Amino acid sequence: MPLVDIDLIIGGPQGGGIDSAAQIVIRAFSIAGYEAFGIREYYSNIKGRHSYFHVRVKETPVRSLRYPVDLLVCLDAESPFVHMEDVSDKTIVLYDEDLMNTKIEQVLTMESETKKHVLDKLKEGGFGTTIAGTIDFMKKRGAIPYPVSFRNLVVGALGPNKPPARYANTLGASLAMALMGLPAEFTSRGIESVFGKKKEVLEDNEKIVKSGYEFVKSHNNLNIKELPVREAKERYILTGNEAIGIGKVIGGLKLQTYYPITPAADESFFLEGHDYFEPVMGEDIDKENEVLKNASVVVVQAEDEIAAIAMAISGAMTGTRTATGTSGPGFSLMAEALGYAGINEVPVVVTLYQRGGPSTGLPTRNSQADLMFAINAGHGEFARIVYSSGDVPEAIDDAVRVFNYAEKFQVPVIHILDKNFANSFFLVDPLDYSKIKIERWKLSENTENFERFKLTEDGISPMGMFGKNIIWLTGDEHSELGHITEDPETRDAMMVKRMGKLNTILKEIPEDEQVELIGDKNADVTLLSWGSNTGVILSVFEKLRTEGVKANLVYVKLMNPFPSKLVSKYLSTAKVLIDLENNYTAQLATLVKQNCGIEVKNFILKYNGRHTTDDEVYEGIKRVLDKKENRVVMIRGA
Amino acid sequence: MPLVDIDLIIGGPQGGGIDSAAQIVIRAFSIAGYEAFGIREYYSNIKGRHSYFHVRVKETPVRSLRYPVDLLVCLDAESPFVHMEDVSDKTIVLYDEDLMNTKIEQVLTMESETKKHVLDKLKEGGFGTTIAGTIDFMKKRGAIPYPVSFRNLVVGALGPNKPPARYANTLGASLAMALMGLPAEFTSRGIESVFGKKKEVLEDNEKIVKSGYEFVKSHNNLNIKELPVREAKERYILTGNEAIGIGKVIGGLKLQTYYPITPAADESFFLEGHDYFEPVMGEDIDKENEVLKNASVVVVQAEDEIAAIAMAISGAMTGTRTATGTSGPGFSLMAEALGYAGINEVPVVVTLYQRGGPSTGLPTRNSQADLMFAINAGHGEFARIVYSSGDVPEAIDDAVRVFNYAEKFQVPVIHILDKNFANSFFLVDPLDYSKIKIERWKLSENTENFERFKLTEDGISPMGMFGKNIIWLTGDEHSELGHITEDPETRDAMMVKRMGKLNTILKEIPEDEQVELIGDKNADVTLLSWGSNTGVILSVFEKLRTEGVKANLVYVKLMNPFPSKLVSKYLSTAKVLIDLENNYTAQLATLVKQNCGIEVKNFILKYNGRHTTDDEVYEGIKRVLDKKENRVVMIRGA
Amino acid sequence: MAHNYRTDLWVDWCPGCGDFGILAALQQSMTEMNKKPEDFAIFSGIGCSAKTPHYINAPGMHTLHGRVIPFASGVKLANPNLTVIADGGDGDLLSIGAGHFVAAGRRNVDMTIIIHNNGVYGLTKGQASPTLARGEKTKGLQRPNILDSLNPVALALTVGYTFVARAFSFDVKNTKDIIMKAVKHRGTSVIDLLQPCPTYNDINTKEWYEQRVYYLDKDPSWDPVVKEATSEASEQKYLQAIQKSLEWGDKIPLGVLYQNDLVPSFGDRIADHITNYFEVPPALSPIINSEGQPVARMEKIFTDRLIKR
Amino acid sequence: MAHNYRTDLWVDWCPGCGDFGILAALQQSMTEMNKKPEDFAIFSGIGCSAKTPHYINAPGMHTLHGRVIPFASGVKLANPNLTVIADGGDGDLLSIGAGHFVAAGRRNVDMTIIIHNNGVYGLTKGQASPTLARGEKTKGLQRPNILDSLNPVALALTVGYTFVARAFSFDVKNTKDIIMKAVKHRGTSVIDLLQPCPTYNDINTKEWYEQRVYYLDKDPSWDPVVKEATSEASEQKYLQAIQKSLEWGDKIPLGVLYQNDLVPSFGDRIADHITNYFEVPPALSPIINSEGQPVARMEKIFTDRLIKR
Ligand SMILES: Cc1ncc(C[n+]2csc(CCOP(=O)(O)OP(=O)(O)O)c2C)c(N)n1
Ligand SMILES: Cc1ncc(C[n+]2csc(CCOP(=O)(O)OP(=O)(O)O)c2C)c(N)n1
Ligand code: SF4
Ligand code: SF4
Ligand SMILES: [Mg+2]
Ligand SMILES: [Mg+2]
Repeated sequence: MPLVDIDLIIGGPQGGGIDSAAQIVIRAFSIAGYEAFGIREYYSNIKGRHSYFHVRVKETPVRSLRYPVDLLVCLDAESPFVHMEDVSDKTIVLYDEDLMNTKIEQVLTMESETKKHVLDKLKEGGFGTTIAGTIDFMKKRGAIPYPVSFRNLVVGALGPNKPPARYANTLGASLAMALMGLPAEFTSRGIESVFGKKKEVLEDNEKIVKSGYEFVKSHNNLNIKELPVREAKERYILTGNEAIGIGKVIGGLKLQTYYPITPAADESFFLEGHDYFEPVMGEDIDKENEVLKNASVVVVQAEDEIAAIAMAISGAMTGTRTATGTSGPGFSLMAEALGYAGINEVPVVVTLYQRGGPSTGLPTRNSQADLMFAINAGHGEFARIVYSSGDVPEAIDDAVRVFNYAEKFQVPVIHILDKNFANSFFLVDPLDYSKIKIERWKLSENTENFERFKLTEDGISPMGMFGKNIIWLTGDEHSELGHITEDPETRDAMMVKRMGKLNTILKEIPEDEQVELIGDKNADVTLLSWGSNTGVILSVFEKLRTEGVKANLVYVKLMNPFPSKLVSKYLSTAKVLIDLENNYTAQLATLVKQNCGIEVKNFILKYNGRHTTDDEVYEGIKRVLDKKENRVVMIRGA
Repeated sequence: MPLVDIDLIIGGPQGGGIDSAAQIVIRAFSIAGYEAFGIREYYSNIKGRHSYFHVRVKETPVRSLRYPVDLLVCLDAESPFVHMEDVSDKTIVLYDEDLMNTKIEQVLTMESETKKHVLDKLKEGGFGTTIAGTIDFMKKRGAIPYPVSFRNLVVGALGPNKPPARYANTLGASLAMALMGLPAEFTSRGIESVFGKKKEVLEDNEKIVKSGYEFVKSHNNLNIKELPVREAKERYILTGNEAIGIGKVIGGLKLQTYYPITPAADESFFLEGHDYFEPVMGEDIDKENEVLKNASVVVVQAEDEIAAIAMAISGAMTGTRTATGTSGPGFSLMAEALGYAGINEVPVVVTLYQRGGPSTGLPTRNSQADLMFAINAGHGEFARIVYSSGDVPEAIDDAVRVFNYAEKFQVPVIHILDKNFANSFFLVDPLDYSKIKIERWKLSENTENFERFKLTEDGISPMGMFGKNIIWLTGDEHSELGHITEDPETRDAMMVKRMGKLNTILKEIPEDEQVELIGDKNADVTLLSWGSNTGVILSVFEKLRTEGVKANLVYVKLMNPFPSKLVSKYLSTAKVLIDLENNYTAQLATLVKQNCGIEVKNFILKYNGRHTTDDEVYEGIKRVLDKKENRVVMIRGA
Repeated sequence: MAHNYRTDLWVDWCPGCGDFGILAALQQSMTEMNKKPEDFAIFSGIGCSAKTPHYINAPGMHTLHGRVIPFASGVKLANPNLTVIADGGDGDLLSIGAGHFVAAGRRNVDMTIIIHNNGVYGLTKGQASPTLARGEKTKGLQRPNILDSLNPVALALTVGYTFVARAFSFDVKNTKDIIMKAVKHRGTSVIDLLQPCPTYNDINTKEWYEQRVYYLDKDPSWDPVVKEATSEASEQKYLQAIQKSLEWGDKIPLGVLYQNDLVPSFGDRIADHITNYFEVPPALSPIINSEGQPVARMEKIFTDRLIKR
Repeated sequence: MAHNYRTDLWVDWCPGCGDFGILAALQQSMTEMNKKPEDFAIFSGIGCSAKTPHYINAPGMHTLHGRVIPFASGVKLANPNLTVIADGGDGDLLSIGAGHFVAAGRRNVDMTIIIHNNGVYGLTKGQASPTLARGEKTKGLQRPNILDSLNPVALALTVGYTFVARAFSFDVKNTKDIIMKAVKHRGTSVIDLLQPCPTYNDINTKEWYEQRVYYLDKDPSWDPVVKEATSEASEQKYLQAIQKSLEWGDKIPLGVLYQNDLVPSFGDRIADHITNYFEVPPALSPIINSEGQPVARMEKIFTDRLIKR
């Protein structure tokens, strides 16, 4: 058992610096040599509604979270109400004692449906409907209340002229860290790492840290032990959005177009902040052309998603690596242009961050419900790749891969991700570039009548480019030259050429890039899953193993063309097969049935928009195995 | 064997009145008591490219076509080249002898790919590359050339001041009808039925008819027998587009929005021409409000398809029956709004006419390749109905049905059709209104806090309307009142409510409206198909029966939610199962596998955009049965 | 007491947001209009501003990003008896929705469009909206805005809106009056509603506007109303308004910039052909008779498709 | 012999179609520009006019209905060395594509947009396009057009196009000259190209135009060019052009209506920040070193995400 395995939630109002608080925690622990992982949950709102960060700290790599948490930091009046079920025995509940008597009705930011559900639970247990009542509720579950007067502490530290609310986040983080036993020095360095070295900020925060740690020292009824400092490495702290951005840049992205949308746009904002850089090149290129050192990424905010994908598509036809990023609503608008990329065999990458649907749905919440749509988006039939990534380290590689696929096979690629992934914080090691390969189309001679759509055995034609070849593209069916034709024989040949590429793709992409079988070959239970749930599932496998249950995971990455044979092979030996996804209809299982003819009979699903946690996956597997339930719906998360 | 069973093709330049020629033929035969059916094929072009009409005339109901044809009427220089393989023993080939020496290179309208293919065939057989060569080619196949000088005949009939080209179509039709043995009187009446009673037009055409008939009389080396006149009924001549328009109006359509697109827009143009009318009402309503007699359909050309569906959706929320019609590219643009209709449970009808894709594809050609897209269009998961119709009589009923479904279940309905259907001409009987029922939502009391999204057992809430109730709609997840909520429990309940309707739908729609099993229960071969191929398949069944092969058809109409049990039941006893569709990937078979777990192993597919004909379906079935081929691609059609 | 058109939801805009003033002005104008709540239909797109309908106790439709105009139009077409108001963000109406904004000028559906002009994309955290000037760097931007700004007033005038006004959200009273006028106008009216976003737009703030705005109708010679149905008359007022619309600097004019009541609304144009469109609009047409059968009859309507014997 | 930019395809427009003149003018202008065919990129949307690129022997992209502007922009962004010309129908650019038409004014990408203004949707058989006046009934319509027309010139001016001209397709020579000027302009230039459609538009015919068109530059006092980079200077020329754009009746002005070379193009704006954008544009940036490895390095670019020990 590891010495340290702490889950904490920091909750507070949107716009109240919850983000920074969590970053402080993660960075501080990283500097102290620990591993950490976190996810941000928030409303579609700019200021005031409840948001929270769920973070876990361990000595060993961590990429999942669990309930109940060990520490609940309540920076607002809503937190105790909405998180009161997230605690249990020994959870420390840090809250603002000045708010003790706040009634639930007074918490205006809370939605009436949530209020009703909380109220019902409080009343059912005979608790009061104030924060005090929730503390009682949590106490009954074994939690240890830890009241603090935020106001007093801030005023004590900074005097009466600084607004306490502005410091709630660093104070909360400091108190949390003190309660976890992290030496104050690391908290300070974490703060510096987040806010930089601006003098006034640093000074104020230093005082806050001090007052937080002193408070905990003087109110240490909890027997806190100082954590050992471990050997630290240089690490990057990256969200999923950022990992994709980085992977794209490394993979050669030169034109990114987007229209703002949550949770995709953070990637483009990140790129806008890092669009001008000096690449490192082989000596010869360096000498040849000094100016090339300053190549950059052009990031363009388009007027809408249709324009964004149109620009990316045509840009790609200049030989530029182009991409666009979006989420469900924007992706829906791209359906028509996707087909254009399909019929014109354009190597364009669309990064699709799934969020809660349908329609505007839950715009800031998680989902994996766009899979069938991604595979079928756009009228008519054309070859496309749909490729999934689940966590940050993998995503950097994959962002390079999808460009390679797009160009090698000359097809649009949809890189499908989800909000949990996008808003997760990971600590990652520096990259090993020797493992990263860039592969492009086979270059071809520029002939007189350049046949951009030459009929070939494997369906792949010479890549023609604007600025280089005389080519024509059209959304109409076309001849090898790219001119419109309605000739039936040519039509049939072109359909075979394009659709035939799906076989070429399955043949040429290495198997382990298509599907991974992770875990015991000879397992008692086999999970089928994709995307951001991998980390959680693998973490639960560790626990199952301690109980003598052997489990494995068929982790699918290539969603289209579907690796039917490989998946069939992996699934065929499953004793108990469970599909786990963040959607209602079990879309991956649908794909498996459609492609492999294998019917998955057990499901663990979640579609309330909140991140999946260890405890509920564990419980889900148990309910399938022990209680023979075949459809478990996970419902955790505030 | 029926006495009369004539297939003919009339080919000529787009804009040259091919349409009228075909209408004349169909109407003339109808007036003479015959049955007829036809399909129009044309390029995406306004004037000049080759178009043709394929028509069949019988004494018994007809809803399919076949090659080789009995009569080929060539109104332009391209026709002999592109249709030279459509003929065989005894086909009469009517052509313009003045063009005899036209070389294939001189036929500018012909696409170079087609030219190449024709040239190859002519050369291979050692034929010349002029029209004369094609005539030889056809003669070798047994065809009977019937040369005519169009110019001489027109000049002879109307004098030198009328442009011969303008009369080519009526002349061609007249000659054709004379050659088929239809008494001239009916040809004249057919012309009058098409062009109306404008004096000058009638007089000119009368002369043309006369000269045509006289020519045939004086060149009757063919031993033509006059056809018997049969008892005629009053019939409507309707295309698929028109049948849908009529069905919608009868079903209560009051607001149709559209953006022009082939082949959908003809429906809206037709409605624009019939938007102001006097409905017949029950006595009581009549008395109550005299003015109601003049209720009409508002047809609105929107700025794009997104606006079209947006207007239709919001219009539906006033309690109006609204619809929009489109084809692939427009439908792709509607994906986002469709999800909005889904989450808001809006009873809107989207009529989707499939055409050749992907992208702009073959804009005026047939396809059935949007099925998977229609089912999965729009991000996220929501309940929708996808319903298919295959021919005109059925379509009128179905257009009413889909409104009923939309309102009863409060879901968007995609009525999926195809170009062959849209551009087929059918003769149909007057309607029997006693068989047509209009069903709407259950009406509800207008209460203080009207819960538009009330959670109910069957998922169906009281219908709230603008102008009547205080309701809120939002694309966000919402409370029963319709306000935004991100409350996880409410989210889960709403997902269950909406998705649960799919079960309600399967339970409540009568089985025979979902799937039809047509033909011998105990068949040797079972076809699985949908849409406009039904007529062809059933016609082939007749032929197979004469050969002792018993066949049946599982004809699927409800595509989503998929009637898995029913289809499984029908398919489970199939001895040899063949899927027949107009697409590349066999989408219906994919659906069957995905939903029923039944793998179809034999396919007869067509994706060259041309209409499916008896001969190739027959051949396809034979190849599967006798040669054990499992993927037959049909390639007929110029 | 008169209906105050408030719902009991917490209004989740940032403190100091200009949207509060617009909401108040809307609610007050609705109260003053003295209609039943059911006579209204309030629409919005997606964005901070788009939450407006939920805060108004009248039928509301929070639609899709950029699509508020066609959604609003659809309801009006189906039921022209309703009073339709469409609230959109400046990103919503003038970027992703600009095509519909242009098309609406050609239709002249009788409804009111309110542009929540805050210069930014509020709900996606402060990117430049089409009304932000080039070279300006608001808080949320990584660097100065690279796109030129649109002039919503000039655009509306040019594409044919028949009523164009500007208001300032912190002046609730005058804003309310302008809304009332706009709603009263028969045809599409548009209000360029200056709406400070204190969270992301630190350039066009409340104070910034307060120092600049003035009301056109303070000058008695200002007359934005087209008096004759001639192209000369409308062009003269159009040019006057265009010229006024260029005034954006030390002084920013508010009030009605252009008004032409002489252009038939879309409903009127429909009624030219379907003469009883207003008496029996689509939403109120019976489609079913007492026996549950359709009232429309093929034989009466589609006679031209009948082949007589 | 100079490249004549013709392909050997049959041009499938109707006899007498105005598109022939536009094609000829384009081909001639390209020949006169004296570039290599590969230096061009010709774009179109969907419609009759959209077949243009196939008839030009230079790289071409026949895109989607309404999307010609973003497609054209994407190529120019990725490779600013190319000469980009975008042909669109009036339905394409001003109805379904109106949002992009508006946005293009804000970007000022260095390219030329040609509006094939024929008043109808040609390829879908003659429905009214946005430039057809209300009340007019062309051949293809069931009844008079119910929508007001857009003035493409005034619209382009108002949304910020920096070069706005009008030409008449049957005057190939002058049209060619105007195209050359438009292409030379650094920024987005737009030409309202009057293009009779003899098949569906029997109102705005060749003859109808011939009786009305005249060239602005025949009047030596006509000066559409903005001379100073001040808002007064550009506003004055803008107002002059707007006023001219209203002239549509007995007389229809042709030629350059507005030209402002002093507004930086989108490329220039990018280069403000990415200073070597023109020297090493996206399409010409190396992304791979001699060992097949990427040239971009995380440690150099994303330093702010590194947690130092
Ligand atoms: C199709 C689509 N694209 C993008 C988004 C994401 N989105 C939500 S709000 C918004 C912008 C809002 O800006 P604006 O319209 O100016 O409204 P404001 O928030 O400023 O009131 C965007 C782009 C979306 N919901 N749908
Ligand atoms: C998304 C989409 N909607 C509709 C169409 C059908 N369509 C093809 S051409 C056309 C109109 C063409 O009119 P215009 O742009 O004026 O070009 P013109 O034919 O007059 O040159 C339309 C609506 C389409 N191809 N794509
Ligand atoms: S972000 Fe701006 S527009 Fe949105 S609520 Fe806050 S202040 Fe208002
Ligand atoms: S329909 Fe009109 S625009 Fe199209 S090719 Fe014919 S004449 Fe030209
Ligand atoms: Mg805004
Ligand atoms: Mg046009």
